[in-house]
Amino acid sequence: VREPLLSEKGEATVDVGADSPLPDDLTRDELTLPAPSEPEIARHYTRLSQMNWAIDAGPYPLGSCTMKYNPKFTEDVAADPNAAVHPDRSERSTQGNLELRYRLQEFLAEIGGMDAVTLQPPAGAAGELTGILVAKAYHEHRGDDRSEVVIPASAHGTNFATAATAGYDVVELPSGDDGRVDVEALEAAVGDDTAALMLTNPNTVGLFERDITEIAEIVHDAGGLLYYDGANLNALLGRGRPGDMGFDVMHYNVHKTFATPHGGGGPGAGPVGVVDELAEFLPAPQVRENEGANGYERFEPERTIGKVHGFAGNWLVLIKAYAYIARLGDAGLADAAAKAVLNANYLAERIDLDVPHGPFHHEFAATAGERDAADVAKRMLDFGVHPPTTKWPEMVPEAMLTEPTEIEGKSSLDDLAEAFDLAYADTDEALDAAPNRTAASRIDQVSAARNPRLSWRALDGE
Amino acid sequence: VREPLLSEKGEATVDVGADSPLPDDLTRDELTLPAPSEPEIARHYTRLSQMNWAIDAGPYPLGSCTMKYNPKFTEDVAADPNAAVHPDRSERSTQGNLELRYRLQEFLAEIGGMDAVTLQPPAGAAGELTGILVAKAYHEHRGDDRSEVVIPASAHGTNFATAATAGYDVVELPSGDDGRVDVEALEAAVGDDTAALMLTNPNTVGLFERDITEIAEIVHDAGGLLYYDGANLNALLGRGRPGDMGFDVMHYNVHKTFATPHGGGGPGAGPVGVVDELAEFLPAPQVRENEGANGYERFEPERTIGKVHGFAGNWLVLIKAYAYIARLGDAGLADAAAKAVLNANYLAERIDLDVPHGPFHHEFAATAGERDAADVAKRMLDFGVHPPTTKWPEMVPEAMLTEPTEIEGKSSLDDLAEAFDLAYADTDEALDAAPNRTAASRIDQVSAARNPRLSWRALDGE
Amino acid sequence: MSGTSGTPYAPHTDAETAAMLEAIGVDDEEALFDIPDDVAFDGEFGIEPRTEREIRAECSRIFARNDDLTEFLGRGHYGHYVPSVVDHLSDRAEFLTSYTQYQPEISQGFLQALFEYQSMLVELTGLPVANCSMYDAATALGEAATLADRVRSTAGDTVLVPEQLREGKREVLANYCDGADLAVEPYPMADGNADVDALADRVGDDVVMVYAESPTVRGCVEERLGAIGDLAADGDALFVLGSDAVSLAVLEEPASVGADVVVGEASALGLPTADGMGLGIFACSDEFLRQVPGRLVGASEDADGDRAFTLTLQTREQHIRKERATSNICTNQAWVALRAAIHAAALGPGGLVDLANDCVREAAALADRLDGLKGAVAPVHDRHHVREFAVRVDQPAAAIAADLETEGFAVHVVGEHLLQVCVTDLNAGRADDLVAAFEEVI
Amino acid sequence: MSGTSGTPYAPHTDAETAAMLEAIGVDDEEALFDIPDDVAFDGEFGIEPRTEREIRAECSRIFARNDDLTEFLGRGHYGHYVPSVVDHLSDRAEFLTSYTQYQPEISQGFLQALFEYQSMLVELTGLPVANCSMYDAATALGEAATLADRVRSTAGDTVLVPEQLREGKREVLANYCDGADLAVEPYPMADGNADVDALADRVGDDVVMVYAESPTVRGCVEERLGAIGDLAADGDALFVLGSDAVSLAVLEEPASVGADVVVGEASALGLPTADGMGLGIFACSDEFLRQVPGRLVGASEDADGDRAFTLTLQTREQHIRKERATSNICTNQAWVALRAAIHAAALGPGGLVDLANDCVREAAALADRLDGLKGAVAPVHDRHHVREFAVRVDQPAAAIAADLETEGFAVHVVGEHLLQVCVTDLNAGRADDLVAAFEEVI
Repeated sequence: VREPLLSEKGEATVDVGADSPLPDDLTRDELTLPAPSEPEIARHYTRLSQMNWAIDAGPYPLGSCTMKYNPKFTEDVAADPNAAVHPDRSERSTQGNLELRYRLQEFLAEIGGMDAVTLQPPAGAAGELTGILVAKAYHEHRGDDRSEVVIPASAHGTNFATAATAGYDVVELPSGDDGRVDVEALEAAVGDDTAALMLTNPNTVGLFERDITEIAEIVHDAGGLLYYDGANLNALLGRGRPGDMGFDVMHYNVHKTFATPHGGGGPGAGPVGVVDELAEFLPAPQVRENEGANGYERFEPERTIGKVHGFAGNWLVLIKAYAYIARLGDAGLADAAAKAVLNANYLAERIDLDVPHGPFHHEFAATAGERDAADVAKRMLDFGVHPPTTKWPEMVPEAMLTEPTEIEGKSSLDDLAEAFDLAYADTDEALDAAPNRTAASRIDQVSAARNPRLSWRALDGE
Repeated sequence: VREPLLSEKGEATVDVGADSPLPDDLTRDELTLPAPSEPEIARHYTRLSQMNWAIDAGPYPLGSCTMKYNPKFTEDVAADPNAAVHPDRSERSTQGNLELRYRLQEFLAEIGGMDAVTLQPPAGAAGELTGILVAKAYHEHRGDDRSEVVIPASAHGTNFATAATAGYDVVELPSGDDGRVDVEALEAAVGDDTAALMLTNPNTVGLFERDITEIAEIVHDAGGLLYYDGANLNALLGRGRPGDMGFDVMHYNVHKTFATPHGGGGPGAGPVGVVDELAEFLPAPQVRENEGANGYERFEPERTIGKVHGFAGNWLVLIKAYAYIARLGDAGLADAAAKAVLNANYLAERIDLDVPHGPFHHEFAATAGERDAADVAKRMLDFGVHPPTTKWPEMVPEAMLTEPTEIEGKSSLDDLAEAFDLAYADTDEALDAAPNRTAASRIDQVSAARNPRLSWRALDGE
Repeated sequence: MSGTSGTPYAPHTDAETAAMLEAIGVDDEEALFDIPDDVAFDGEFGIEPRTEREIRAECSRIFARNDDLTEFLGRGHYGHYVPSVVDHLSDRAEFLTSYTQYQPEISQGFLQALFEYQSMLVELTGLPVANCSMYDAATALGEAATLADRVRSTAGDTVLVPEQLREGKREVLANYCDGADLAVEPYPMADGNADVDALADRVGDDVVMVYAESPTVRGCVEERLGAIGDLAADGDALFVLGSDAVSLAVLEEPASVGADVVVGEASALGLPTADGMGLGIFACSDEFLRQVPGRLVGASEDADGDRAFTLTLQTREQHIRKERATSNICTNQAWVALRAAIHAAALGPGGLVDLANDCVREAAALADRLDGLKGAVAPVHDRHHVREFAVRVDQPAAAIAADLETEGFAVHVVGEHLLQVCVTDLNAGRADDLVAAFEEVI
Repeated sequence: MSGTSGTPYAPHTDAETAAMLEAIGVDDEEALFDIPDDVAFDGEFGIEPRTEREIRAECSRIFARNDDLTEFLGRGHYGHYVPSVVDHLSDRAEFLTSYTQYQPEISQGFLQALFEYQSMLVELTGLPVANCSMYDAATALGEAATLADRVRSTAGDTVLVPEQLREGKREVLANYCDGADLAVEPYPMADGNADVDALADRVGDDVVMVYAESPTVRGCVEERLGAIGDLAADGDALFVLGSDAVSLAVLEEPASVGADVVVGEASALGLPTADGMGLGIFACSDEFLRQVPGRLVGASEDADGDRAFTLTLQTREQHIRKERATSNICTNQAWVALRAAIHAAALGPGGLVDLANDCVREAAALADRLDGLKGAVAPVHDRHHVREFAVRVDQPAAAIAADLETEGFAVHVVGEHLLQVCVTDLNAGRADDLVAAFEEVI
């Protein structure tokens, strides 16, 4: 079932200098690349696709990844040729794109309880960076020199990396025994140096931070800002808004909450919402309605941090997010959250593994106990499902962080539970040998890293 | 890997009378159908698709079926919303569709050496029926009462069935020892009752009917017409035209020669070309250029046989055929034929099986000799290819009628040859047990026919 | 892309071509052709090759020459909204670029999809057998007549059809009847429905088949299908009922009115307006199982005892039975059937019934509004209508239609003072504008 | 379709929901939420749900409010014809709806496709390491600066960039540099190229990175890349070169001029014009392998000894290394990279080189014609250009651009009397019309 590399199907080398209108000293000598015919290309990528899991193939219960179904019609909306304009076009000539951007800003502000939204960040992590840079600009504008960002230990790795990228020192906050923020520890950690606390709510084991009001007070009293990581927003839709909980800045993960396709790694989009006080620092340009002949105009927030993407973000993704939100409306969004929480709770109920922390919402961290969570996951592959996220967050030993999302039905969850239980109860030998019903058997990750071969040129002679 | 039936995923029953604006006595009581959600639908059909061979999966060397690559861009051309008009629109308001139809008529007439072409028949067999009805009308118009159609034994089954559908008696012509038409036998068979001879050229084992000029004379001298079955036209493109060989009427299989997708059984399109003398009998409406304000108009041939399709044929398919022909042009069409013939000859050279008849063109009938051709074919499935057409035509014992088409490259043909040889040389046990690497193992066709279960309702209680 | 000036869809490099020629033992491809000089073609077609981008641009320009009209057209070819999921799934290459399922072991996906399509038609018709597609309603009707000829061959040679019948459909039927030596004869209608009394007088020994439609070509629900079925049964004639996949969701179940065969359009599901491209329904009672034209998918088991699907009863078909086949059909509309099934699945029974009921409501509402205009009477027939209805106008119908076209609307002209208007979910939003335009031009 | 008024994308029937609630042991879904009352939301967003058809129509209307202009726009975002095969294959659900390849055993397809993408970038840059995507050229440049900071941290804090640089790109770079405490400083240019002498004077101990572009933002081929590379090397600064995937097919190979890192846009392949959406290139020398930001796919073996692919060197990444990661990037542009790879495969090296050469020829030809107009000088810089070039106009540039827009064309305004025009295979067919329009409005 191995599919040859494109290069193995036949390369061609072109003499570049020969036909070029450029002088020889400004051109390369030759270029070697595969030269397949269209039928070969079609077969190559069709076969590759057949060796790949996807949400359209079955459940994808990766905790904290919110892999839900991507409605097909959103692809058609995004493929509208009229939407395919260059970002340097005049306002006057691109009123359509500006209108859709404005509408999406408004949707997101409403859903998050925020006052202003930028659509520019091209992914969640880019949104985090944008949000933290906005917070930094806010403090700097106030002449307030702060050097630290406080982050719970259970937070996404991106939070830590983002804070560092923005130039902050990271203060890691250990989890409380109940899996939530330890308010006393937080009080101890927060102070004059605190630029922000970054928080996911529900957190990465699905628990709502019940003390959020107190947490917000602690941070705000210290002069810090409260950052909301939108990764788990799907659990809250219609039932809670970060803005109402005291968060000052947040990002939205549109491929999670708003069902845009993840594309095997991206593109995503990471819009950022802020409260009024921070709006003047948002990236430029923003879009607003105006009174003139054009209905919509771009503007530069007064103290903008400048741009966080070369142009205007991942436009095609934003269109799909708009279409999804419009499709569901208030009732649909609230129902999505309800069903996501229902599904997580039902699945947790059905499996034999323990779930140490609760009550959880859209996801839960089961523990594989004495078994190796990664091995259990590999064995689950043999039962025809995608396993959950493993060994994270660390507060749960041998964690299997599971988020079925709202799109699975009861029978699908029952099948998933069966795969969990079969793998969990299987022999050590079976776990070691897993997977063995997949396109590839267990892949050696260690040697891949020890002897990196990152291109077909690196494989030459093998 | 079995995918449940849609009905097994959950049906719903709707009380129809309740909400209908129609009176009760004009409505059904209830309707029961599956009621899946969109994610379930997406997964169902995605999984089903993954259990299906296709030209984009690999070689499909079904002799006489000409399964070639379907260029992706033709789908985009056919999806143009401006082309989606109702067939009852006025001429004036559908000049675009009429223009494309006219252009395609012209292309096809040129390629076949014909004088007039109708695009109306929705498939090859419908084209055959149209052609034979045109021939019948021609004879009837001349007051010439003819009752027989002569067909070589090796011809496609559709030829026989078509002649019968048109009300003709079939005279079957045995093949000559060399696999071609036996001219003496033909002379004996043809006479005053002969309405037409239906011929494929090259024939179904890929042999060109060298005596075509003599054959045409015999038929014409007897007052009959010569019908060309276009199934094998791919072998002749740019090198021979039915019209130049004396054929009076022909059909084109656009999913064969012009690479429109076969769609797992259809839709196809079976345009029919005729010489001048027969043009007045073609189905209505035809399209022609005119001198007036509209560039194109519909017209009714003077002695039209009427319609052979409720409207105007399989429009979306015709668009794709136009796009394909335009993409290739003269040189590309001729090259397609050349590479198709090259591939067939190379593959025949590479395999261990005998090929009794030659020189062949785009396809050849290998013989499995002492082996059962159908079993060899099943075993080939295990080697990751689609096998050829088996046990047909009958003039070759245990025939494996093979047509790789031009789209396979040398390495693909080498792989195909290897699958042939491995299967052919395998043990009886292996052949009996084949296939065993496929989604389903050998399927019991006899019990399927003996105990027909043709709907999920028929499976209830199983 | 191939470096040669040949087809871009052959992968041969020059070196590979040379190696292959050498293996065969010839100097060039020309040597492989065995075509006598006197019939060889050495001319040119005169077709210039273009790039795919050029062809897309060219065809886009050509199709843009179609006027942008809002169509209120039907009469057998219907536009309903087709959900995106239908395109995305049916366009999967494993479906679109596959062949007929002669090797069922690697064709289970399409076979199951077709089995499910058949099953849906069984539910909609109440008949136990549905094939997995004919070309369209007209050819399916023709095939029904040849079936009638085969199973009632001793009875006679007359096929009775409604007086009001789409002309194209009648012609197609006549072409099939031509070969079977059947005569097509219209029976009278009364106010848009069959004149059952007249039909009763006509049905006799020479009649092998009675055809009725509901909805009729003018959109009328046929109100006495049971009576027609009884007449046919009493006369030992086949009762063939024409309908479409959407209407069948709410109208009387064909099995319950005695239909022996159901034909019609399933393309009302799954296919957008496509210049007449269709999908023919063919369903029948068990009695005619071995006389069905076209392909049938059946359930079976594989060697492991698992459920599996396969084309079945192939001995009916042309590739085996040749001139004694039940039909000459080979390539059918399988992919369109797949699309119809996906569309039906996306609607579910509730959505499908709602769609059909809306077709009834919208037609009634629009007829009522047009009826309010001076110089127009609608509906012409005092019947229930599905989607469409006839409108009698004082002015010449052709002139009104031409004027409406200028206003951006297309309607049917079906008589000197008779128009026909079809309303579905696709154009219902423009019904106000159509009424306004009517008012303008009438 | 779900019968409830909830999301259409959850399959739960009411009965199933009830059974699940019972299994959990709660009465309703509400009971599963653990949100304190004082922060619970009981308001409304005010978003009315619509059907997919309504949304398609709504968005179609909205997008139709964009004027139909022929764009002669570039400056980092380029439109080339994308072959149909790119859409059809990349839209396959197994690619589009998959997640990051954390379970490589069931993700071999995408992993191989990304490995092939990396390999193509390796061929184009001559550098041995290419990651499998950044967001765009600007963020890739920012990441290059943070890499420079890490690997040259003792050297200083200055990043030198060309004076002529897209403003947005400079801002993005500045935002990345902000966190790394780096200062961005422009170096002078001479007639559209780097002023190498001035640069030589500036490069010193405080410089950690020298950035140059070829083509520059004004489309000029940078003629002394080797010299710039030498300067950077001599100053122990990282030489970062910006380009794009099409230009790289013909311009000097980055490795040959001493580039340590190549950044830029790969979206010139695979993506149509998309209001700025991009695909960032990031390639570098082996020396910086463990400092690369973003994802890398490597070859390995599976337990059967077969070649297999996997994400590798993940210890660089945020999900493992947290605040010591080489970047905070997580979601990237993998699917766009897939599209770029398919596009490159469809072109082959010959097609890609032809495309790049055409970009040079068309730009020269169009500049020449505009130069012939009274009141216009083009190209402003006496350099070779790829796709685009600056035009000096006597009249105010903004007024001319506005007039051109009225004529149906969009061009860049880059100075008071400076326009910029970009010509590719997509708009080259309209070059005559653009020249005519220029003549009209100039």
